[in-house]
Amino acid sequence: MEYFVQLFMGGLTRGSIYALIALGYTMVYGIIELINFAHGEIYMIGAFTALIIASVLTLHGFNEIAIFVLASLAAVIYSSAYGFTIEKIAYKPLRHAPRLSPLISAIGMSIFLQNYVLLAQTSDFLPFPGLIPEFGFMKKYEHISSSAELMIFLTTAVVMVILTCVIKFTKIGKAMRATAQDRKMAMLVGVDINRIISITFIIGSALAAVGGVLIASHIGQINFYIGFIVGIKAFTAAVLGGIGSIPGAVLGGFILGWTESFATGYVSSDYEDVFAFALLVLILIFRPAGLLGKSGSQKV
Amino acid sequence: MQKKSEIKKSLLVSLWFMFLTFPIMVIRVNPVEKLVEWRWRNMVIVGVGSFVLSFVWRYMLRQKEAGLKRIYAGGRYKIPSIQRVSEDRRLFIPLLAVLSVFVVIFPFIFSAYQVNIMTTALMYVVLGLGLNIVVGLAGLLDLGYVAFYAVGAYTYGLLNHHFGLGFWAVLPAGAFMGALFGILLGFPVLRLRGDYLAIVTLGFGEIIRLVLENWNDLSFGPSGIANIDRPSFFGMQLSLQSATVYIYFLMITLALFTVFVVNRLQNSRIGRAWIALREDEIACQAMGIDKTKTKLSAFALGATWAGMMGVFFAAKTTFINPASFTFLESAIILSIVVLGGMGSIAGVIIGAFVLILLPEYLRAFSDYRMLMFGAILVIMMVFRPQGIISNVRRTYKFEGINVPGEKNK
Amino acid sequence: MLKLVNVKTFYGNIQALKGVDIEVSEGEIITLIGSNGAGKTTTLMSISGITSPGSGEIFFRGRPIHNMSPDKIVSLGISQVPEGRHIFQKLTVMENLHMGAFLRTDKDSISEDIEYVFGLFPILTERRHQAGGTLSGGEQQMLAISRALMARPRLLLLDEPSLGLAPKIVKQIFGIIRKINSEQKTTIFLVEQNANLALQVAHRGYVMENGKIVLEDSSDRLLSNEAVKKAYLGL
Amino acid sequence: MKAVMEIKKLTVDFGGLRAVDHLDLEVKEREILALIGPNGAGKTTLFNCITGIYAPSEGSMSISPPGKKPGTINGLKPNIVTRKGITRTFQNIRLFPNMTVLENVMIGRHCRTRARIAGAVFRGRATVREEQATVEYSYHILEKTGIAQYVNEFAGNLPYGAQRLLEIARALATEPFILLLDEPAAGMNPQETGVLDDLISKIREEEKIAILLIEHDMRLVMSISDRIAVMDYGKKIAEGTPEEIRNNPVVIKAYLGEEFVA
Amino acid sequence: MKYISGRLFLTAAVLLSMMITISCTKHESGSIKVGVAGAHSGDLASYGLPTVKAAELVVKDINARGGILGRKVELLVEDDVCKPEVATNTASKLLSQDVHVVLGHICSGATKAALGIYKESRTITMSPSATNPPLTQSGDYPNFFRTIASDDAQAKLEVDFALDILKLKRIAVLHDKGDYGKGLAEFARGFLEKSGKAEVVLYEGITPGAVDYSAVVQKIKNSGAGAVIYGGYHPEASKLVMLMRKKKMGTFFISDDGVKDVTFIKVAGEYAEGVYATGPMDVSKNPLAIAANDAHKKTYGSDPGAFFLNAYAAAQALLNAIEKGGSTEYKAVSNALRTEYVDTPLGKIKFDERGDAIGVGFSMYQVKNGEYVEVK
Repeated sequence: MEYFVQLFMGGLTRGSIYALIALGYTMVYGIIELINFAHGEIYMIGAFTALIIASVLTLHGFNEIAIFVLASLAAVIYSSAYGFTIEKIAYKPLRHAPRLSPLISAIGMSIFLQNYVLLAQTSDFLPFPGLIPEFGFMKKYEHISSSAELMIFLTTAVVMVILTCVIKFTKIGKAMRATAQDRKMAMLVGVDINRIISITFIIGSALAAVGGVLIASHIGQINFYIGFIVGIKAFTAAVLGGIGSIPGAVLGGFILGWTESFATGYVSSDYEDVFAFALLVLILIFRPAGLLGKSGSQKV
Repeated sequence: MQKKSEIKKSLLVSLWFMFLTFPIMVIRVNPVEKLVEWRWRNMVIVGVGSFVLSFVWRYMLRQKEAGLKRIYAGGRYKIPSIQRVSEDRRLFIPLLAVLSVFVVIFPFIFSAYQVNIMTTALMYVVLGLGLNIVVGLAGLLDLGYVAFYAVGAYTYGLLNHHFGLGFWAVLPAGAFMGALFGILLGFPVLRLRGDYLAIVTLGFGEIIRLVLENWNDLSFGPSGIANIDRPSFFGMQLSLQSATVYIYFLMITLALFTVFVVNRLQNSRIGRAWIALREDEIACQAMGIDKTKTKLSAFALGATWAGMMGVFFAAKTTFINPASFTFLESAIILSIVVLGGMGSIAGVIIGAFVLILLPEYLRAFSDYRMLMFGAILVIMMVFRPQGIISNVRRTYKFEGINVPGEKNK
Repeated sequence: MLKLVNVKTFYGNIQALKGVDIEVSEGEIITLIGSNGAGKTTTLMSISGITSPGSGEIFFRGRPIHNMSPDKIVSLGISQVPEGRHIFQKLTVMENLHMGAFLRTDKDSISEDIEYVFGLFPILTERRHQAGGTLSGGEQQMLAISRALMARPRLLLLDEPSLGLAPKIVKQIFGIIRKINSEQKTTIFLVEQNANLALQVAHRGYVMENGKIVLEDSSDRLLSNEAVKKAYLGL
Repeated sequence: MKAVMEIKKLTVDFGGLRAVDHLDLEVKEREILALIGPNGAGKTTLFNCITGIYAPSEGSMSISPPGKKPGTINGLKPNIVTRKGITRTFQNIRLFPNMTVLENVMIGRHCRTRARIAGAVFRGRATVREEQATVEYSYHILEKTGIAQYVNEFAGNLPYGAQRLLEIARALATEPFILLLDEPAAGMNPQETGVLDDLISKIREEEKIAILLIEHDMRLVMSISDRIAVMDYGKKIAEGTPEEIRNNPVVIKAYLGEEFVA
Repeated sequence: MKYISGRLFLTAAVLLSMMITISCTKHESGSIKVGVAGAHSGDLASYGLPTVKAAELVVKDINARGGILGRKVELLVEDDVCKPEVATNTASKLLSQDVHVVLGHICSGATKAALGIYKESRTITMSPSATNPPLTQSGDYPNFFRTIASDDAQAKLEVDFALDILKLKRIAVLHDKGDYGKGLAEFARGFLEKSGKAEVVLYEGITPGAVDYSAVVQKIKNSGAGAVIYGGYHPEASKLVMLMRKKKMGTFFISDDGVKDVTFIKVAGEYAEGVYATGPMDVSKNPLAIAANDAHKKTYGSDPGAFFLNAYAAAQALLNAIEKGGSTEYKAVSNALRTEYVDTPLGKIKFDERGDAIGVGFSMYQVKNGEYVEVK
């Protein structure tokens, strides 16, 4: 039983990260129907920025809390800035292009960003400082879950709630939903859709940065390639939950996290990724719109 | 006035990029050694570079828009030069002759290395043409194409390793295995819509690679299969030098064969159905086209070519392991199709040559190779999304009831 | 109030508008009739800034608007009810109405206006918490008009409000259009297939063929024009 | 006259929504039957159901093509339904815009031809002959529908009215015995509608097929239909000759409105 | 074929002229050409570049002394990004430039792919880092030599250490699914099973780049293993170790020379304490090694990277063999390699029949106070 709980908690941590990144995919897909392949790279850049800022601050003798806050802040700001810029360069000029073009552009962007960081920084793994503080009360439960794991889950939960509220109740959120459903009509009621799309990218990227900082300080090292696999997994999670659906992305993230965790724990980690992808294929075959996606009957 | 605002715009862009690239480009940290390196020079480079590039970028965007407007104003598309040339026999035949001569003497005037590179490029031509059936003609985005390539390669690798079967015996088997996997994987997923199909094929591609990596008993795992036989020449094993030339000509033949088949296919009943399916699925079904079967045929046919090239790949490198069949490989093949111009045979050929040969010859910039590769993809999509050669599909020109205009002889 | 001067718009590789001149005065209902593909919808989309005109000028109350973004144009007081209604399917009726008032910040008068449109279309009151997509065709058209009114437009562009509706509902909607014009003094630019109906409510009419205005006159005279009768009224 | 298609108690549900509700309908040989009713009444859903795009939740649809064995079309895939001889046009034109007019019609011939991959590659005698026949047949149909002058144009570049006609031509190429037309006159001016009117009558006469028609243009409906069925909220509320329908109080209340009587 | 036309031809013409210019850059004959192949760009460059530097240092020395056999030595450096399919092109490019011997390749997979080509042109190839056992043990490649011991030797050492020194009964074997790591793990499992002294309670691959390894770590904990034998490189190893220690697991961690790297200690920090790793025998006292390291520092301003000394030794061995053999002929060189001892930073070495260096082996190290210290 304890083993089960341990695996469950591990899956929760992993799932939280997938969920945070999947949100970016799902929001962008919802609004411009684009698989933003470069999203994983945003996550990586967030982690790198946090590492760089944290290292500089450490040298200048800041205290730990200040480093954690400032580094995370920098990660969020820079990731958002990258997300914003990428959209302007690689996707905006392609608004009216055939569907495949922005996807190729996104793949290109992903490759570009990986190599940009590789060349500007290094190909080696860099140790990432454990920015997440240890909680005293967690000592008792250490055999089940660590402070960092708890922190990751809590942050994800809080971010989720905030995001849901933003989408549901604010004007921006309403405009985002309207743009997602009918872009032309949104323009006709006065929504500046370029701004809304930019905001979507910024929010999605900020979430990815949060994910990047959390998981990097939990795992303790990063390199330029960490975004790729995680990106694909997070995308899988988004599709699993029903792409375009915010709760879907979260659910998809957790399901994927648990699948991998339990598959590793009870079967074998050899086929960890195979399980993840097999799950994706199965879901799509039997529920093509994902778990929470609505399979809107095709209009004829 | 205009100039001033342009300069201001570029200045803003330049400032923005200096800000954006600041942590990654300027600071290099080495947390291991607790070192921080400040590279302010990079900031200057980024600033100046983005200032200049932003002019170029806007100029090109304007050019593109102007180009579009010209087309609209003219009311018709400019006939691409390629089509004009291919229709003008006086120009076309000599060109073809020169090209053929060049192709034939190529391996005798250049080093084995050049021949090798050319063979590789030709392999990608064929892979591109195969994927073009799936993506360009039938409009199915396949991100796991490399899986079928792997299937072909392992078919040969394993049959050769265990039973000593030769290249020629396995070539059809590889093609068959490709088709078989295409059907097996295609059957359940082809009813999915565009992006979902893309992601599922990506998943399948990864699954195949992961299975090859982990199932040691079958595939020898990550250490791969070595010492695979090269193609034999009427039962003789050739020396390395002549084998290179031999493989080159083999590849030329295969490429010609592929061009021939794809060309015939796209101007046939089946090809029409693929194109129609890409345009409108519902209307297609209402016109009596079996969606699943037609899609499956495209998918399986594409896979057949990948399987065949897999066999060829194994025979050429004589060593295979799962690392050769990653997603990046699929992305490269897809890029060839898109860069060249989806649905266009000539485009795919040129796309393959550009994407495979250029990086090979730009080895001096090897560090920047992948960076450029990524940038090229983005830039192409932004400024010339129809590819180098836009699809100049030959349409049926009806010229009268007694001379049915099927002029593709 | 609204003036189109030699507007040319390209759509895909087809020139949809080949030099259109239209003038609308304050408080009028004008209609633009013509067969499908003549360029009527493109005219409205050019006014709203969705498709930018290739050349020519559009003025609204003296200001050039042909290079403005759609949201700017809405904020100046031009609302459009597009062809096919384009209700936000997953948003509720209330949310749809709030989207109509997207650029407004005056909370109190927004709720006043909601009451007003509920007064125009009482059926919407019952449906207020239903998702837009579950409404019937006629109700959606009512919602679409209400949504456009929520922006308090000076100029309301209506694209084929009768499309696909039962003759009964069409009559009701045209009644409301007249009412909006007389009560709110909203200028109305109506694009219609159903020329007969359109000319009955409008003060003036334009006839469009192949991207050009071929005829312009008062509604009465258009109704009795032989050419119009033959081509558009089917008499 | 004998019925070529019989629909009994047909019901289609979408989630909680009942789009078609226990509908009975009979299409007789060589008749023009019009289906009218307000938007959302389930007319197009009925078409989608007949042509196999949606599966009915309940009820049966059977056909008895002239000269062939009768049978059911319940749950058949769209392409099979077409092969059995029921074909359609779409409310919002669904041509293949980047294919030529001729190619569009040739797609309609797909289900009546048989060349396969091998045939396409080797291009044997039979294949070449079949292609030739396809081209000729398609051109013939274009002539019949009066749009042969566009033969080499891209379908997307055609004027609107011609696109509508091309859809009909493409449908005819599949050699149907029932042709379903979904608002063929939508967006046409009275002149074009007149042409369409003639064409529909001509098709019925020359091709000897039944036509089931959804249309809002009452003038067209009243002038060419043999019978009219009226749908509202998924149910058939009336059926009869144009004269009967025009004066049916239920129809007037639900659809036509008082004014129409006058 | 009608489709091929104008622009294609133009492209072809441009390419043709490009190739002519490139193929014209032939080197003047007379010099001894040593090909250096390996990953010099991309993510594995850090394994390949030190070899280039080692070769440059050795050649600089030798040319300064007037070359060998009266001929200058020239280096031809080619990148294979560690990909088999690229490696074959790299190999044929080197051969078309008439190299006499090749130093490389770096990765086992690329080496295997390239060897097929070198073998047929009878070109001696010596890798400083390809540890895959069949490269030498299969006997397929008589032209192949290496200055690093093969994986099975490491695995044997690890297993013996766990069984005999630590006296463990339950052992978990993990790998990173890679060529190197998985190969090693396979050997380790084989040796463990053959010994019958301990049970392999877990045998699994982990996925490099995965977000989190806690599931695997829990599994290790749950299996009750006394030690983990890990085949793979240091990034994943440090993640595993850190997670294990954070979860208060005292399980021994025994790994290979992919982990015996200072970066591992620096990354894992305090968590690295007590980790065992096999690595090449300690040569830090060897004066030649000290000299080589100093030369690197002097020339490039930094500490040498992975496989630097192996590469240095390989370069010396190759050139020494040419000198002793008196020619660049295949027979002469391979004979000299097998018979003549040469003094290198790795010690006095020559090569056995299969091509493995005699006198090159592994020792066990343990992290103590932030440093790898040889055990015993």
